[in-house]
Amino acid sequence: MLRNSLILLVLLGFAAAVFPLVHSYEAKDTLTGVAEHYANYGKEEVGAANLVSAVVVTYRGFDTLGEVTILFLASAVIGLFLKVSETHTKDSRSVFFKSTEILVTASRLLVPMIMLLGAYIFINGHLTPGGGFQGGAVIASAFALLLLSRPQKQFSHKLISVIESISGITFVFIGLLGILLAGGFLDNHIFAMGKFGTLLSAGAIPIIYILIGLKVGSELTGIVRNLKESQKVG
Amino acid sequence: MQLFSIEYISLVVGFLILLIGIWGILTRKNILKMVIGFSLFDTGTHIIIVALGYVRNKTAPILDQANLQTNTAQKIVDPVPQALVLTAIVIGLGVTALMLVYAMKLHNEKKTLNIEKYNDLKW
Amino acid sequence: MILLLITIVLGVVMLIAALIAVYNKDMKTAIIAAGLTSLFASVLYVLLAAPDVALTEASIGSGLTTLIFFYVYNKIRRNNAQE
Amino acid sequence: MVAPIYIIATLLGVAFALGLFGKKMNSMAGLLSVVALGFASFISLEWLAGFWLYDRAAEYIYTAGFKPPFSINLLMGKDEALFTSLINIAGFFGTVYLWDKLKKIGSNGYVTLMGMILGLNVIIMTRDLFNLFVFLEISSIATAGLIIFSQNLKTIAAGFKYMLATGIISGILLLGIIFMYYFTGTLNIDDFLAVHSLAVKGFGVAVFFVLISIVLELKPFPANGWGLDVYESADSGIAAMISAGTATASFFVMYKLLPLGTPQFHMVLAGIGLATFIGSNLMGLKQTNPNRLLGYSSIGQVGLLVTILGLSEFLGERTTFIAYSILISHFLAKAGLFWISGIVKRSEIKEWAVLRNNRLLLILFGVFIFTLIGFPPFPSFFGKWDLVLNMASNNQYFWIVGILIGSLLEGVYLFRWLGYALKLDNAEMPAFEVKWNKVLPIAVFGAATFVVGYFVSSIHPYAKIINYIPLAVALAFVLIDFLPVYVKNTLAILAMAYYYYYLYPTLSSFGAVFGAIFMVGGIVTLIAGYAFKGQRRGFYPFALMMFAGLIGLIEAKTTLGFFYAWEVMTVGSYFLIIRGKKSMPHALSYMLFSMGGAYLMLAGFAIASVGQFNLDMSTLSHVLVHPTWVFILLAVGFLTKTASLGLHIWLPGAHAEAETDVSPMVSAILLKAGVFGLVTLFLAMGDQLIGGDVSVIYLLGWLGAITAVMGNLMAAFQEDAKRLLAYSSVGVLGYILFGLSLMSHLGWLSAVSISVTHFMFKSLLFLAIGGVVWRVKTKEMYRMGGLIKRMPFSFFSVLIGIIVLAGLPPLSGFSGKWIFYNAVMAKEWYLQGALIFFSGMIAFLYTFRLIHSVFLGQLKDEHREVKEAPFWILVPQYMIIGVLLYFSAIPNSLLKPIGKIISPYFPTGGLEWTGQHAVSTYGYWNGLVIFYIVIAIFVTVLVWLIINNRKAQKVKQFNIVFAAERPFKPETSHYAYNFYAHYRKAIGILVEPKITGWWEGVAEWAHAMGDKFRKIYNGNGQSYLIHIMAFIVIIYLISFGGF
Amino acid sequence: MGTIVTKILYALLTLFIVTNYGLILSGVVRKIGARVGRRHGIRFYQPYIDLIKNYTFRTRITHGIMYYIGPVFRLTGGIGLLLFLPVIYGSPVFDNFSFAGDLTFVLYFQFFGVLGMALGAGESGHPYSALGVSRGLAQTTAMELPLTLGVLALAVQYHTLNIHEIVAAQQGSILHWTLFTNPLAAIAMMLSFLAMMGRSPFDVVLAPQEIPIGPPTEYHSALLGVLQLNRAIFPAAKLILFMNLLFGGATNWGELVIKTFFIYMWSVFVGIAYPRFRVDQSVRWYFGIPLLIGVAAILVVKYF
Repeated sequence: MLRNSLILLVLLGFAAAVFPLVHSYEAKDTLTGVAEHYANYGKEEVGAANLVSAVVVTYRGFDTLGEVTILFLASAVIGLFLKVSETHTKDSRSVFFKSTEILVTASRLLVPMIMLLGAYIFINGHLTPGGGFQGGAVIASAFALLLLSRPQKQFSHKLISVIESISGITFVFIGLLGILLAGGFLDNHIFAMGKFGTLLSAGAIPIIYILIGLKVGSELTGIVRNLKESQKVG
Repeated sequence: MQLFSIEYISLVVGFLILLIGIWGILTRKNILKMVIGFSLFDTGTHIIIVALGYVRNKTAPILDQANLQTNTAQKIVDPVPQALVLTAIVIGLGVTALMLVYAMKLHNEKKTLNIEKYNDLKW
Repeated sequence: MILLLITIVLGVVMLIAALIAVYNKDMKTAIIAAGLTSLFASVLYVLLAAPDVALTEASIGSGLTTLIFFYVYNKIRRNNAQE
Repeated sequence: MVAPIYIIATLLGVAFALGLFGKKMNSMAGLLSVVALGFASFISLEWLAGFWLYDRAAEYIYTAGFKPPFSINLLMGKDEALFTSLINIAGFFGTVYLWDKLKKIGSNGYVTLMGMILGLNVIIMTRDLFNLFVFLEISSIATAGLIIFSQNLKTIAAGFKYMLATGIISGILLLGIIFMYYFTGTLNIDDFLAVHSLAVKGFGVAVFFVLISIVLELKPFPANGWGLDVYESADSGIAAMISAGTATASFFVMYKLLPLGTPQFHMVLAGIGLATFIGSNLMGLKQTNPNRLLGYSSIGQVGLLVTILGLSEFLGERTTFIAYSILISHFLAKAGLFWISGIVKRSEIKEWAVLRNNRLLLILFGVFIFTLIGFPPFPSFFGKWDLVLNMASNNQYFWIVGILIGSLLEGVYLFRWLGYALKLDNAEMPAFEVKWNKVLPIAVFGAATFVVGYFVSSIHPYAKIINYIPLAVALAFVLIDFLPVYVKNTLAILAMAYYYYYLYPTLSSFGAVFGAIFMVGGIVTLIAGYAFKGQRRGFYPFALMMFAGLIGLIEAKTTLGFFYAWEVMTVGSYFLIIRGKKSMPHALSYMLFSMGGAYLMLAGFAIASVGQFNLDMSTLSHVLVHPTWVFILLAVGFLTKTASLGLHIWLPGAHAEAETDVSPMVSAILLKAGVFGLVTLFLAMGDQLIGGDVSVIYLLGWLGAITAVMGNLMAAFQEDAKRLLAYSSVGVLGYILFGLSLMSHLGWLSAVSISVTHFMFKSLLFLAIGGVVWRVKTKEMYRMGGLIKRMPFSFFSVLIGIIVLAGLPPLSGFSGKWIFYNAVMAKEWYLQGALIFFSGMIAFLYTFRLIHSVFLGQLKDEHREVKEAPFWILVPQYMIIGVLLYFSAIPNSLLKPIGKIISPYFPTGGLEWTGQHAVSTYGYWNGLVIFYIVIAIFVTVLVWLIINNRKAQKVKQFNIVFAAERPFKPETSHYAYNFYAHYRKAIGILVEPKITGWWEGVAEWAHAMGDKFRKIYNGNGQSYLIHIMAFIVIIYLISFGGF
Repeated sequence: MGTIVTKILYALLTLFIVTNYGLILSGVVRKIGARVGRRHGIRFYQPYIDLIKNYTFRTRITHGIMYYIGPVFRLTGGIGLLLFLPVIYGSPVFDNFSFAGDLTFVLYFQFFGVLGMALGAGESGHPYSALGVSRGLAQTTAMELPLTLGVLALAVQYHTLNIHEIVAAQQGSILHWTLFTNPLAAIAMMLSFLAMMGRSPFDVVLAPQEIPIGPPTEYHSALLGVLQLNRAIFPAAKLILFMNLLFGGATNWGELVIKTFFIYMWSVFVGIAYPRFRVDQSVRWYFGIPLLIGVAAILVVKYF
């Protein structure tokens, strides 16, 4: 009990530390600084309708590169952690429960729909809200549903890692192209800027987002698959 | 400083969830509960980030309508925190997934989820 | 004004869900409560004019995180049962 | 110049490509990643060369084609180039080291490693705060991955704690970043530096959160349990990467963000750093697991670096020099030590004796230990020197004391570990198998310490003028260590002789006298080296290193040169002493006392340098601030070397346990280094007063007198012959100290002449007794006896030695006593004079005991066939005897030149010489006439006795009047054990080892404190998190609570 | 060259006189001791007879070189001490070789003989001789402290270490003797004189009952003869030294005989009155009163 009250004390101290931050906060009425520049010149400089995607992919493209590396590292470490067996062992019963009839038929209908939605999200990343990450996550959830409904179905680990690597390498390659052809690493002017608002606009952003979508999708599926088939490592 | 505005409430709620998350981490002995505490801590931070980016009665930073495309600085919310929070959420996922796998492996070793049992490395 | 009301309600519900997630003995309800908090958070983001973030939070924050939680929880339960 | 962005592009590209490699192509993947890391190191080294040699301008790299703050930019400046090359080199050699382990793990392992190096590189180069957060996260996830390369309970638990801790820290960092963005509207570090003092209190708190999370990343003292577990459990190769890589990178981040903090926060930072440095070194005392011990030491060193950052406004532009020299030494040494630990794979530091199976690794282990602690010729020596000097110039004495105590504590456990490795027996331990890919990185880093050491000394303003030739010659002897003894011995003697010939004209005043003792003495004692057979590996480099240090003392023009030579001498002598069989504990106490003394001297020189234009030795004569303190510090520093009472406990063991020809070197020559130091100090600073009237030199006089008496008293009660001689050295050194503190012509004449004579008779005695011990294989005097019949030459040299030591008239010992009597009369220090005479009397006790128990009395059965001491040990003895007799017959050949040297400093009260007849103000003395008369009487009486007693019949050993009985066993009738039992009954209480007891008490207390502190780390991951949160709250309250 | 030869002849003359005086003195004192004990006592010339007896022994043994040379050291020490002392004040004839060494030299030269004796005794291999030597050395160190303090006080008082000048300063009336001008120093030195003479309270070194005759246990015949010769000269030399330092030296042999006789009687009287001390008792005793007196002597001289 003493320990909890001590922790409470520490938490109150932390709250007191955070209080001036909260206290001196009031909502701004106009954008200032960097955001103002992005807002006013985003359209000309990057040409993406969805300003957040513009910031994510081009302005702070290096962050996204870092971001993708994090997921890649996370799945690598998880792969490292769980000694995943290549061969499909007979007794890998479903983690949850025997998949029921309803789940199988529903999944047969839903899975393609979800995948279509995911693809739409990351293809139109620069126009509508969403982007590579969200699209990838949706696709991963589609695969998760697939895994739930058909536990004995086996994914080839090879395929997932190949997609992952290829999309990663191409992403870096596009970044390098940025140096050779355009202003700097990860600059999106390497491809035609196209007409603002249309599908093929904003230079490299859609291509990058597609790559990110594929990569994130495969990584998350990889993680889920590793969890499902990981042997009980003594 | 209006107390009752959307962003201030969400900021306060964000901090409260953050504190609850930390409380969960520091007091619960069960490892899974700690990881849950962690995900709450992350969610709280994300709420704060987005709340900070909010500009009163402005629309989302998507320039789909024509009128938004001229002097957009006065019409949209701050896109930068949203970009940052996007990355933060995915980082949160990566870290949480890794922690859960750690938790699973720890459970394999000593068949218990109580953090106090894992004190072989001390002094 | 209506938005203000909704935010307050959302805030309160999220706090309750967070407390359940921390204090509830049964792990399953705790995980679900955590998922709920992030779900309500994504709704809050929509209110705060951040659609991208809402979509991410919904799919990753509540969706995948909860999924992984359940995977691991069940594996641990099965592992426990085997002993 | 390849653009730095390619570092990131190659690392990332290869990381992603590794996914394509299947299970079978592991070695291919390994090769690819090594090539990638090699290319990255090449780029950063190329930039480093560009900056430091051709000093190019720093270069900004823009991403996304937009100017900052609108996009993320990276900087490749002079510092970034250095740090990225350190990281990449660590990565490259780390991968080479972990080659086989990575091959077992497969492509995921390579990916994690590449991810880690990539993360660290970007952390160093990035100028964007959020980008810093992202890549910090990458490196922490990669580290979490690296930890579980070897999957067992410990690594997984450590990994989990690591994840929890870094999770919270990065969460708080994110919070801080986002609020900084909210207040300033930008994320670029350069913009923050420009605007950093915003009126709003909130901004200050946001900056605080960012800075505190970076500090937590550096594992500060109370909140670093999680760091230690990682170091202990992780595979040593990984721990090397973490300790060398992550610590360097996070230090650089701290250095980058330092200007954001308020000056008050800097002081708090310095406080945290010092607490970490002292705390973790204190806890290091109790560690037995090598990796955990290295973890403590690594956290301690990072703490020291944080302190330096905190004190940067005191250190001014020297901060970078100091920080980088200490950082690079830490980087090289810590990586090397972890790698060696990876090869040795022992969980107990006592089992490291197995290291002796591989000579190269043992040498490298020693090199890394000395690099870590900051001995010359390694880089951190200059770093620590500048640090203490600059702090003294801002009279920040509190920090100096803290830093020196911390480094002393670190010295304790590191030298104890080195002692275990060198001396504990490793008979039953199976040897470890060594693969080239593990040894290569260690060897490269070992060589790098020397190269960097030389480079750092070449850019240091005062280090340039130190004469490195003697040290270089000593190190050169390492190369020819495989030659047989007689070749190396001749070479060493020739080198010494040539250097003495080369140096002689330049030596002036006391340098000439002490130069003669050091070099001529060195040559004489080296001659005894011919008696040894085989190669005697490891002796000559360190012997010459000691002599190089001694020569350096004389040649030193600057205080830095003096201190450099002093430390070189300590290193050389440490390795000489530890060669003895049972010498490990004594060598350890010797090194600790020397380090303590050296640090006092360092503080003394630092305070002396305040307000001076240069570091010349002459600055000691006009010290501007606290001259008394400078005097006391330096004096005590020198006294640790002359083993005055209280600081003497290391001497008996060190001299007694050393090898036959090392004992005379260490006892007769090395102690004179302290005397030379005192001479320079007394001449430069003259007398100092404490509190206006108490003269320090008066106190030193009393100390000298008491040491003389106690030293001789303790010598009288020793059973071990060499220990007896060692204590007698303590006595004579006390006598010399008293002579010097008389501060009069005669006082100094007696002190300096006694130091010369002491060198002669002490090396004579040690060589003779060494020869006896060599034959008889025991040092216990009561086990010997009657050896005059078997070893007459040794007997004669010991006889001459004790006559000179006791100061009996015909021989030169008496000259010192006579001059001394006059000096005491002149100075009117009668009571101390009487004490010194009493010590002279006690000299008779132990000299007789020595010669009686060893040579006279009954010859033991097992020694009936023992041969005379080896020829080459007798040769130097009889050379010395020749010189002694010459000086006894013609005393003014020694005393007049010394008198001439002293007279410029003490003109009045000298001796008038007419031929060999010396007249002083009080008495007169004619050495030559006395010598002739005594010899004449002796001869006449001898002749008269021979005439009367010509048919004397030699009787056998047991033919003695023993109550009409015939003693059968020599043991019963050899009266030697506890020879002065009755004397001990009378004044034995004076000689109880109270001082040793006190020092052991101090050591015990320190260990108990260490033990109490380390109980904080109770192994519970949750409590570590509570420590972190509590740490944040406390530091917040200190920084903002207005304490 | 001539002066050297004459100096040596004069020295030999002094040596002859003092040796005979020493022998007769020890004989007479033993006779007085006996007569006090109401015994007839030995003939006063008994020491001559012992000397001749030892030299005419037929069986001669030696235990080794050092054993052989030990007595030579001993006698050299005795003779040397005597020859470096100015025996008769003022007469060029009898101040022997005192021009070579001053008071410090004399103090230190005492030990030359002691060391020689110790080495010789050690070589003999007899445990009792070694025991005797250890007792002797321990006791002398204790005795030496008050002596040194006394001599220091004396030297400071007269501002010289030259024995001639000390004696010169004490000429004139009895009141000029150091005994009266510096009583504390004199007492301290006289107390340590007891142990120097090795008479009763401090004679554990030679302790006839316990160990035959201490260090020289194994010696006999010519070697013992040399030691006996020294036992005559060495005490006489010390008597002369104390006479010069404390009792105003002697201008002629008659005065010398009387003064030395009474100094010697001082140690005899104390010897008879007190039982024998063990070594640690004597060491502890010397660190008590005599040491304090010595320190007092120093302080007195230093500050007044």
